[in-house]
Formats: sequence, C-alpha cells, structure tokens
Amino acid sequence: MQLHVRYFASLRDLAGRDAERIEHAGDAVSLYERLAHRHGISMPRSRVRLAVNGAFVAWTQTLHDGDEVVFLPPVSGG
Amino acid sequence: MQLHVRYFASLRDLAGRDAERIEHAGDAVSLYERLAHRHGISMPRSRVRLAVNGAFVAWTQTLHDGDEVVFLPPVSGG
Amino acid sequence: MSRGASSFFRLNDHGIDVAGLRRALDDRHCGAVVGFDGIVRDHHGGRAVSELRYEAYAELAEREGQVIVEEARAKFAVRRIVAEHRVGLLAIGEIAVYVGVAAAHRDAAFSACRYVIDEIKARVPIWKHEHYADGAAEWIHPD
Amino acid sequence: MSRGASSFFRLNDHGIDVAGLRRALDDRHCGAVVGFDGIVRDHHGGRAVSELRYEAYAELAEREGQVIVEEARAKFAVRRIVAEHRVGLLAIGEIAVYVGVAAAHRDAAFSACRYVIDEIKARVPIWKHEHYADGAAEWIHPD
Repeated sequence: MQLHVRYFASLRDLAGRDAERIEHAGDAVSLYERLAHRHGISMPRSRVRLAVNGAFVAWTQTLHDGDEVVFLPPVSGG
Repeated sequence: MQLHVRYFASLRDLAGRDAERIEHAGDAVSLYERLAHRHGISMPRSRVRLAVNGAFVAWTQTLHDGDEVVFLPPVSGG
Repeated sequence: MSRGASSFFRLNDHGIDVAGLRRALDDRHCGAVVGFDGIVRDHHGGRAVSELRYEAYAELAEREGQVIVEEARAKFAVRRIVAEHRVGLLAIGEIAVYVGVAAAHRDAAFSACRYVIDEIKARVPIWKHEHYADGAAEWIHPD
Repeated sequence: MSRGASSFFRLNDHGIDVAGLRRALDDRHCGAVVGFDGIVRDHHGGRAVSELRYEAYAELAEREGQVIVEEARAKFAVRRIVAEHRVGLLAIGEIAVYVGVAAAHRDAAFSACRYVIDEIKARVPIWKHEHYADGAAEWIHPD
C-alpha cells in the first residue's frame, strides 16, 4: 500500500522534508523503524505518538492504502 | 474619654449616620453593646470585627481618648 | 523602582482599566500571567439584580489589600501582582475587582491569583449593597 | 448561536488579540472570568532565548484543542471558554497562548482555565523551536 507520511519538529529536520510517499507492507511499528533508520531518527518509539488521518490512534491500528501517517514527537506548546 | 465611631454598610443604615463622637468610659465590648442598643443593631458581636485607628485589633484592645473606633460587619467585596 | 512598587492593591471609584493593569504586569522574565475579573452578575441567590454599590472603609481596605498582596509575594514565586477593587455604583457586567499576577511559571501565577482574590473577599473591609429588579436593596453580610 | 459556538480552541498565525478574546467571554450570567496568558520568556533552562518558533500539526491541533475545551465544559460549571495558540515566529514578550474562561463562580473558572492550559501543553501537537542568544536553536521535546 502507499502511505503519505508527514514530519514535524525535530523529525522533520532529521528527515529533511515535510512529507513523503512510501510503499509499505507492514504495520505502523515497522514503518517507524524503517523510516527512523532511513533518516537517522534516534527517538525511541515509546516517546512518539501515532496519528492516522488526523486522529491519534494506537500503534496497533491497521494501516490502509492512502492513509496519512504522522509520527508525533513529545509536544511543547504553551 | 472621647471616641470617634464610624459606621459602614448595614450598621451605617441602622445608625442613620456615618460617624459620631461619643464619651465612653469602658472597653470596646461595652461600647458596641451600648451603641447597638441605641441604634437597634441586632448583629451579634461575634460577627463583628473591631478596628481602631485604621487597623484590625482584638476586642480586648484598650481604647484611648481620641481613638477612631470602627465596628465592621462581615465583608462582601469581590 | 523598588521591587514592591510594581505590586499593589488599590480602590478604584471610576472604572477598572484591565488593559492598563495588564500592561503593568509586563516583564521579560515572566512566562505566565493569570488574571481574575470579578463581574457584576444579573442575579444572586435567585433574585434578579439591577445594580450594585460597593462601600469600603478605604484606609483599612487599602492597607489590608496591600498586606494580602505582600503575603502572596512571600508565599508564591511570583514577580508582580496588581489588584483593584471598585467602590461606588456598578451596573451589571461591570468589573468589580481585578487581580493580575505575573510569574515565571503558571503554577505560582494561578496559586497567587487565587490566594489574593480569596483573601480579598474574606478580609478586606468592602461591602456590597445589592439593588434588585423589584426595587428592594440589601447589604450582603455573609455568615 | 449554539451553546458550543461561544467556546473554541484555534491556532493563530498573526498575533493573539487578548482584548478581543476577552470580549467574547462577556456574559450577563457570569461573575468570574479567569484568563491565562502564556508569554515568551527571555530565558529557558538557564539559556538566554532570543525568539521562538511554534510549529503545529494544524488539523489535529485544532481538533484536540476543541476536545479539551469540551472536556472542560463537561467537567466544570463554566459557560464560555476561548483559547488560542500562536504558530510561527514569536519575539520575547509576545503571547504564545491565551485561555479565557467565564463562569458564574470563580472556583469553576480557575479550575477550568488550569485544566485547559495543562491539557494543551500535554496533548496538543504543537512544538517549540527555541532560538538562543548564542545563535543555536533547539526543538523542545519534554521527557
């Protein structure tokens, strides 16, 4: 399936891009591990929240073709 | 001794005046009882705070000639 | 200007300028400002209120208010506290009291603001004379 | 206007108008307004800060912010809540976030204001990029 991945904050800086399209056959956990390795992202997944199609979801969420996937590092608004 | 007594809020309405000068030989407790009787003030002294010369004081405070004495009903600012 | 000069409690007989008081809290070291506005409501205890009058024992009110502000500055890590309380006749919707606190962090700002308004209500010699829609009026002397 | 329309969380990319937001809280039934301003400080963790940039995952930030506002309205006896958070570049002293709450009584107003700002900081996908006086810059990702 093709996924649309968006990056924010330090993950965007490391990835060197706001977003990318990627072919991926596995789940969100394997997607994070794959992209973290590709972009040199060292943040452990335990510190990252997952959002799919604009909503927070659990890491066990099944991904579907065309999903927008966002890996959210710890927030610092306010 | 001569004392200057000031009234506020419901006590002012009952006394029908902002202030009065009064000759008094006793303490603040007897002064309150005397003036409450004179002006038909029914508020028990336990609900009233005493101020002398612009500062809160205990009812045991000794009064002196020329003191400004204020009987303060429960406050309701804010 | 001394540290104390930037914090105050005072009575106001003409109208509270919240924006002006808020500007007095500006401070490059502060990350948090908490403000409380007490406003004249249109009802109290089930009765329709038409307007209010606040009366103060002014000398003691300002002295006690300043004591409260200094207590809050001693108890909480805050930099500036400004507080004003109206006296005189107020319409529905007018601001009766404003307390603003500037601090490095929000926890102290919230705590100090709450402390100051609670203590003002409990201790400062100001009395509310409520005027009701039915023409009656009453001094409020809480139990 | 529906009851909900008077309460909101939204992002702001140009400057928070606290006076305008405060006017949106006016309500004849409310006796208490508590406001929180979060302000860009000139230091953080011992380092001199020169400016900040806030970045948001906008769609989710506005959705999550609105969820928080509705949670606060369900938990506390408040009538209106308005909240805005800046994105983009901010100078020292600028307002980064404002939360205002109007309620009949101050206890609920304080509690709801505190709840909303605490939850915004914990949950809304907004990130702070701090620029330091020495030229360095860093994304803040709290543990």
